[in-house]
Amino acid sequence: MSLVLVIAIPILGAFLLPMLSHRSAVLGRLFGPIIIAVNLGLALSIWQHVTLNGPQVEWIGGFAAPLGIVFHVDQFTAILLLAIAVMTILLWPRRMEDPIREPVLSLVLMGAASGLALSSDLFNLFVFYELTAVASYGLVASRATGPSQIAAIRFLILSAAGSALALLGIALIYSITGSLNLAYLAQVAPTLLSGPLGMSAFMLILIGFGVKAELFPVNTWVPEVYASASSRVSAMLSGVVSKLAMVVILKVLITVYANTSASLVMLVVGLLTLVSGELAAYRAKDFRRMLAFSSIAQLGMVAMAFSVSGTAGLLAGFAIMLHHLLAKPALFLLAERWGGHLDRLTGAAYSSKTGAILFLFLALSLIGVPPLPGFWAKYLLLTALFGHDQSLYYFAAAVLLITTVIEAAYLMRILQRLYQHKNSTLEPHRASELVPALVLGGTLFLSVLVAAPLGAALSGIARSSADIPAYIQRVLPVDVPKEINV
Amino acid sequence: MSMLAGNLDLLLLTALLTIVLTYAMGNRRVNGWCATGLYGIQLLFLIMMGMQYTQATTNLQLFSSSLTATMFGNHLVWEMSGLGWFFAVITVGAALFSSWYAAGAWSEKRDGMRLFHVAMAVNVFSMLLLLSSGDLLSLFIGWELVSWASYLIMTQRGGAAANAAFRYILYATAGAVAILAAIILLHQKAGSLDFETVRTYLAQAPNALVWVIMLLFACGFLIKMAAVPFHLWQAAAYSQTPGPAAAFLGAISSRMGLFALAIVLINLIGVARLIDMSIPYTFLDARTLWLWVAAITVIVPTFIALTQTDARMLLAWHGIGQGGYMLLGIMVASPLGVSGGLMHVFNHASYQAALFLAVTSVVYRTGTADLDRLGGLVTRMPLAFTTMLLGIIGLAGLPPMNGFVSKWMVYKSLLDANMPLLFLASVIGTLGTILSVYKLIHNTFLGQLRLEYRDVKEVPWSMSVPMLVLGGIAFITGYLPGLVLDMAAPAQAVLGIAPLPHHLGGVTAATGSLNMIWVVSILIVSIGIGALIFYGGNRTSRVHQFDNYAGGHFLTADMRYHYSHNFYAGLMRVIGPWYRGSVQWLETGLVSISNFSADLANGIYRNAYTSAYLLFTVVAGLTWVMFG
Amino acid sequence: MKTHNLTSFVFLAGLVVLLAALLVELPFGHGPMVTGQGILKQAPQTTGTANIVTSVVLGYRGLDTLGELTILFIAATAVGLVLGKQTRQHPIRQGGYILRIAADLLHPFLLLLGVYIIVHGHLTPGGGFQGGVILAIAYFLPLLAGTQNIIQEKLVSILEGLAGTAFISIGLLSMFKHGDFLAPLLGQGTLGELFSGGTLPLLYIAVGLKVGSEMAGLMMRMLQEDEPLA
Amino acid sequence: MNVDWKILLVELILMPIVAFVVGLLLVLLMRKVRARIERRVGPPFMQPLYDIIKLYGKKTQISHGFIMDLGVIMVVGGYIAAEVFLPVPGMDGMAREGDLITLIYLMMVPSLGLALGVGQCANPNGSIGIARALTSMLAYDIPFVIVVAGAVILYGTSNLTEIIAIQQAGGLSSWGVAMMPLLAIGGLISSYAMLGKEPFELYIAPAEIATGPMVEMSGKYLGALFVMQCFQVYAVSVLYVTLFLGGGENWFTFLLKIAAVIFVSASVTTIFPRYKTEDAIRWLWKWPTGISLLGLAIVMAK
Amino acid sequence: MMTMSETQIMGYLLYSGALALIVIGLFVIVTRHHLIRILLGLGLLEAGVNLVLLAAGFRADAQAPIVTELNKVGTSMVDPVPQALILTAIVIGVGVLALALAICLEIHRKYKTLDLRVLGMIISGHVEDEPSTYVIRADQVSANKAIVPGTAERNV
Repeated sequence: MSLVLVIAIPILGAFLLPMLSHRSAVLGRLFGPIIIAVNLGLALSIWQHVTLNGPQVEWIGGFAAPLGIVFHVDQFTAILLLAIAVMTILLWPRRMEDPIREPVLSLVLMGAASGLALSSDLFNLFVFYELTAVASYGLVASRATGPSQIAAIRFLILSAAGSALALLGIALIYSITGSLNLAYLAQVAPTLLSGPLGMSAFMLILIGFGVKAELFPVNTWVPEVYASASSRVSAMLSGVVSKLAMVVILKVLITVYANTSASLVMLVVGLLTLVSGELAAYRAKDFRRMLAFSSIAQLGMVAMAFSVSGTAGLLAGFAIMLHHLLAKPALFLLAERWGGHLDRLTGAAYSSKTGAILFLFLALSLIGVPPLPGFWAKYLLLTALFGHDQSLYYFAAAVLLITTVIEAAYLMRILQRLYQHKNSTLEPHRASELVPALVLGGTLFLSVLVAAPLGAALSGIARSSADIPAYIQRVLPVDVPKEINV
Repeated sequence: MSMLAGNLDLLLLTALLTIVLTYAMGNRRVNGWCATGLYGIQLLFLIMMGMQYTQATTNLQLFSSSLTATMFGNHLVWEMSGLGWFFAVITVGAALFSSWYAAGAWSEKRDGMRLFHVAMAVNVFSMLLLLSSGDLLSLFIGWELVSWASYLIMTQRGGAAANAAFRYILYATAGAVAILAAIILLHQKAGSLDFETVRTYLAQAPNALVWVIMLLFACGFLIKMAAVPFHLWQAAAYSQTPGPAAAFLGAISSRMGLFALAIVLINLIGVARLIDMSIPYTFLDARTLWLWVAAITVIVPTFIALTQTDARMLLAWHGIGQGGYMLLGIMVASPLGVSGGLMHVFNHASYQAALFLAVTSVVYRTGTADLDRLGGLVTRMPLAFTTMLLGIIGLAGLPPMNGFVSKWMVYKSLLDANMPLLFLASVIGTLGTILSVYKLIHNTFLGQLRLEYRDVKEVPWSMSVPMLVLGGIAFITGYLPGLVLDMAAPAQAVLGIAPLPHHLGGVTAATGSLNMIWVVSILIVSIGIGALIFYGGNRTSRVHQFDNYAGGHFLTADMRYHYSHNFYAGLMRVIGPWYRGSVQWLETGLVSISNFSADLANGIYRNAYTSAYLLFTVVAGLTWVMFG
Repeated sequence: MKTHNLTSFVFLAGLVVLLAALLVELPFGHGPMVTGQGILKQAPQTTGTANIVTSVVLGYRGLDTLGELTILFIAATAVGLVLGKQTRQHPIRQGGYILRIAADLLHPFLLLLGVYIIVHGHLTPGGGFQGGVILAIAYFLPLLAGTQNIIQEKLVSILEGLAGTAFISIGLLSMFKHGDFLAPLLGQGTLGELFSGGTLPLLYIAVGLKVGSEMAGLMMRMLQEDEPLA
Repeated sequence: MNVDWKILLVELILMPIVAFVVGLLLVLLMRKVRARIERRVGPPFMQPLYDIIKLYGKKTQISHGFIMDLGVIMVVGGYIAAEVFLPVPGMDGMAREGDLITLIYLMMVPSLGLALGVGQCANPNGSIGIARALTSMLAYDIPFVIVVAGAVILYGTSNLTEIIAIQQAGGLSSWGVAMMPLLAIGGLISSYAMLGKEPFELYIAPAEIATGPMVEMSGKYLGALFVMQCFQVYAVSVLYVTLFLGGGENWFTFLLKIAAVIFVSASVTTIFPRYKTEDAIRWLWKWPTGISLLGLAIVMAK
Repeated sequence: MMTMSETQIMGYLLYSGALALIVIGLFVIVTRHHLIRILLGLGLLEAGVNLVLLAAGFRADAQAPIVTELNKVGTSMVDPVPQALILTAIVIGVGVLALALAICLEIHRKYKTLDLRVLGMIISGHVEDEPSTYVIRADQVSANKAIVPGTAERNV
């Protein structure tokens, strides 16, 4: 079972789909879901394989690392693959303006996202990142309204400039070390990359990939895009793509830049992101913008979590990621009918009861009310931050707690409006939005019931992911000489 | 029977079942009766537990439930101690009477009864969960559940109630995060969150750390108790809910804060430690700090209540003030004081619920609780009047009601501990209470009967019986305070305080004792004698309620001469200026700061030159990593 | 706006200093080429292409190539999606006589050149990308010159689909035969000859067709806009 | 509790009667003193009793409803109850079962009763009077409570019999007035206010009855209030004697002491004008409170 | 073959060129308002970065990585990897640029302007959004004047 299939099959599908739908529209309509189903099956088998016999490594084309491109999959990556496939099928557009091109973009997005999760080669990551980026520009612009296209172009400019800088960082790393393989870089990092040169390379990469990871201050595209793009696209971007950009940063961070100054950078960036996101959401006048800002804040929390070295940080980060991965897309799906100014929401609860109750549940979980999963995520993050015996980390924890109050403020204000008085102008949610949202919310709810084993499993996953020496051993079985003299 | 006795699982399951059933029954009338019955069953289970204390040799017996979990290395257990049991009895009792009252005529032609009963059941369940928490993490979980459950019950009427509840939930969240911070700090330092470990750790922890943890915990719990300076939210939130719910909330809800605070301050940190944690540059120590917080919480809300013109608001404010007495008694930490504080929880629950129900009855008939628009109802609603009379005597802490006993114990413990100023503060609170409760009953039931209420009738029995029973409880426990003191004994043992020597009639102490059996009997007899003397005189002739003169001038019924508005004008002229020093500025300041910074953040995100950020960040970041 | 420009200037100046400080640090000309040396040692034996860059592009980093092909593909798709259906065919302005004739004359030569560059991609500089672009131009030039439009949208879409499919299916084929995606197949032959390098030339042909069709499609869709940009 | 039931019963019956009789005498004394200062003859010996009997015997007794009756019943009954908690020479009564604090709170029951009764008869002047009365209760109780706290802390007990015992054991030097003179002064002043003597008489306002609490009180209602006055004068003076003047060794000294207390208060208050309620509050919260706090500080320092 | 000093000089040339491209590109991106110009700036930026990447693979006295009769296997060649990377990077740039231009076309059809400030005002809600109702006069766009919502008048 090769890992590449997870990427190759969606792309192949994307290539074939236009021809097929020229043949017969029905086949074309069915083709996308079939491909996703196949991918889902692949992801499942990979996951099972990994859980049974540990993390796996694959050399693309059989070229031994560090010469070729290497894929590496551990349990967390496998879960990401599953999540990508599931989200794609859940957010698969029912009725679309263009029955050929949108599915193509979605398929490519799925493949590229899987590539981001799997690859452990710096430039290959960059390629898949760009692939994700282009696909998402297309999806954002696919909604033929003016604002969505303006948002798309602003997003494109920011993101393209950012990825150019990231490429600059990669170029720096390559010219210092002469390799792109993360495992190899991890080996040589202490000697070669710990200096200002290496650190500035990290900075450039962080900023470049931070654009899609919604890190402050290069995340100004977020509210515009999520407010103007179709809510499925927003859900996909905030739910999956941002996480994967964060995963890329995480890979670079924990393998190559496992030093204090880098994690300090992460902490500060995450803190700024969190605060700016929550505050902006507190004054947002528009439901979708509010959701966008809150997702910014969540990613800030993830960054803060990853700034804590070791298993604790990873565990917290994974927990927040997965929670947000489930919660935010559901909220965006609800936002399909609830967009626009907040005042439109007054009394919406009486027009769609289920939506309101789902919103309540998700909001409580986001605020972190025990025993909902969101609470455990925040709990883990706080534990990680408090565990780090430094004043700045204590400060970060304090800020996180304070922003929780702000979060409660704006989410509860929405709830107040929802239940205010009975005459509402909004039309109720359609099943096509409500069902996936309910699936996500239901998953979240079930995770409450199995919280204890879930937590244990997650900490095991984090422990395995945090074990870098083992990772290096897997990727580079033969120890490559650090310097090849010419 | 034996397997039933003291089975916590059974209790919790019944509480859960109550939620389910009340939801299933929806808006039917029977819903209320069913809920009442279920509360009765829960009370029965609790009483069975109580039986075990009478048989058990030790008062420290725990009723453990099979509900446990292990999250990220800390083991959550739920087990009910004597303290939790004492509060649980009060909780379920309050719920019983509230839903009994609500089940009757009150719920006719009133929608949203499902929401009402479900909210009540959720509250009871979460409170029971909190009260049976066996470690700090389960305590926090229960705590949050209680907060959100109270939000549910507060917000159900919508409109102003929803706004008040919104304010409450913000306060509650702030408190919750403080508690969470403290808990996680403890978890990091002590390694575990079960009470024993934490206690042993805190015993040898440095003072500064204990201060931080204590302050964080106290902020959270005091917010729930609405202690000064966190008192702004409570009155509105409680008084806006439907009457019976207000009775329930006012009776027990904010006592959860007291419960948790007692566990943390007395049980985990310990009074001895509090006393030797002195505040630098002052001659105060931690315990004195909390005592004074309690004393101020007695005075300030009471005198705010004095100025209220809405009966429910007035009662709610008094509820806050009475919480101060409980905290005072518990922080004195002498056997007498702690028993007094705990007993006051019970007593307050009894008469406060009775008062709220009486006011609700008035609202049910007249449609208003505005103290400026009522009056003279005593002849129309004698039972409600009786309830309110019993209630206010208890609230004011005068004999023969139970409020007097617990307050007496608090005063006495303060005097025994040589704290005359705190004693003075608490008595000032009582005096203020007397003034304002007289205003309450005078403006509602005495004086001129307004014409539009001429043919108001007494509330139906289904409503008047529960409130009368509550008043009766308030009287009986005043007559035989030993009953409550027996219940409080296990709780006191859990807090590690020596048992208080008491008997059915009260306490016997070297420095002055109280025997309510005698006091009340004497009072009754002498009032009887007073009656004899009175009726021994020449027979009286009743004049009609509308047949009134003032200064020899006949007052027609349609004109307004009931002296109700601004009742204590003279007093207000003196102390009015002191009301300015409220802590409103704290809240408004915080809100405006967050608004300002939020606008700032929005401005950042609305900037047209987004790519400039990229440049700035790159330069700043490179500078940092290269030169920083 | 003035202030904005001013601050930008200041920061840019800072950036200049910082980047200069970084770049002079770099080991120019004698950096550790860990991967490069390894590949230079292995490539002739493993892939059998004389142009080692080709073996990197299609072998060692074949996945990147697949990625970029896909980027081109979805860029074209997205362009179609954005510009939508409403772009109508408008009469192309007729170019001058010489121009048209020249375009028609150049067309076959360009095709030939493109094909040559593509098929020799594993021996000489150049390859699928470069050749593909030339192919695209071969079709685009007449369009610019204003002779009749000889690019059929249908053909383009089918061609791009087929080419991409071919690339991936070669990869999959090698996976099923050899176990690894995009592993070299069909023995390498002798170094430096036309029929050498295993599957790489085939891959390059696929790449060439793909790039050509994508570029042609892109330009065509762009051209269908009539209004000049303000 | 091993008490001799007969003796206890006798005491319980006797103490209120004694209180009533002595109270009558004290009221008489007050009126006499006042009359003498005002160069009048003053009432005859039995006058207070006659007043009460006359009022009870009046023909027209206007009642505004049951609560009004209940109010005056509470007024009288509350004081009867209070009396048995005040130890007098030879008779401890209930003093062991309820201490000083209990007594003070028992003495608040009658004021509540009065308030209820007056409130029931819907006369705005009455209500205003009650507002005045409660306000000034707040005013004078604060210094009084300080005094009580000081006394309890000084004697280390709140049991009245023991307080008396302690003082009598130590002789003159250990009397409250010697041990805590400032508190004694504070207590004296607040006891005037408690009795509604000048300058704190506004809330009873006997001079212009039509605007006070008693506006609707005619006949036996007013009589009950007279009875209350007797009890009140007795209770306050005995309490003062108990706290500061060593209680009564025997009936002679006991009566002497309480007479002295009343004499002093009567003679001093006569020369004062009347305060408005606000001024009364301000004054009471300034001087007696300050003095008592000072005394309290001294007591605490000991 | 090339001496060390020449290598130095060449390196400085390469890097200064790359630096210039990067900075100019960023300058255009940051300070210009016209979308097309910004895209051009983007191109410059990418070119500069590619140059840095290219320079990374350079070796003094080495051949192009092509095996011919002249230079057999084993003779020192320059690093082939960066060249492959640059190839990829360029193609990616092309794709992004194409998509960007398409979006620009669409925006221009809707709003008759490509001025980022106006578009920014439209999207951030300062001007309520109704497509194809904004006429921005050419002089306003060309001259770097801020465009306040009022001047974006409707044409009916």
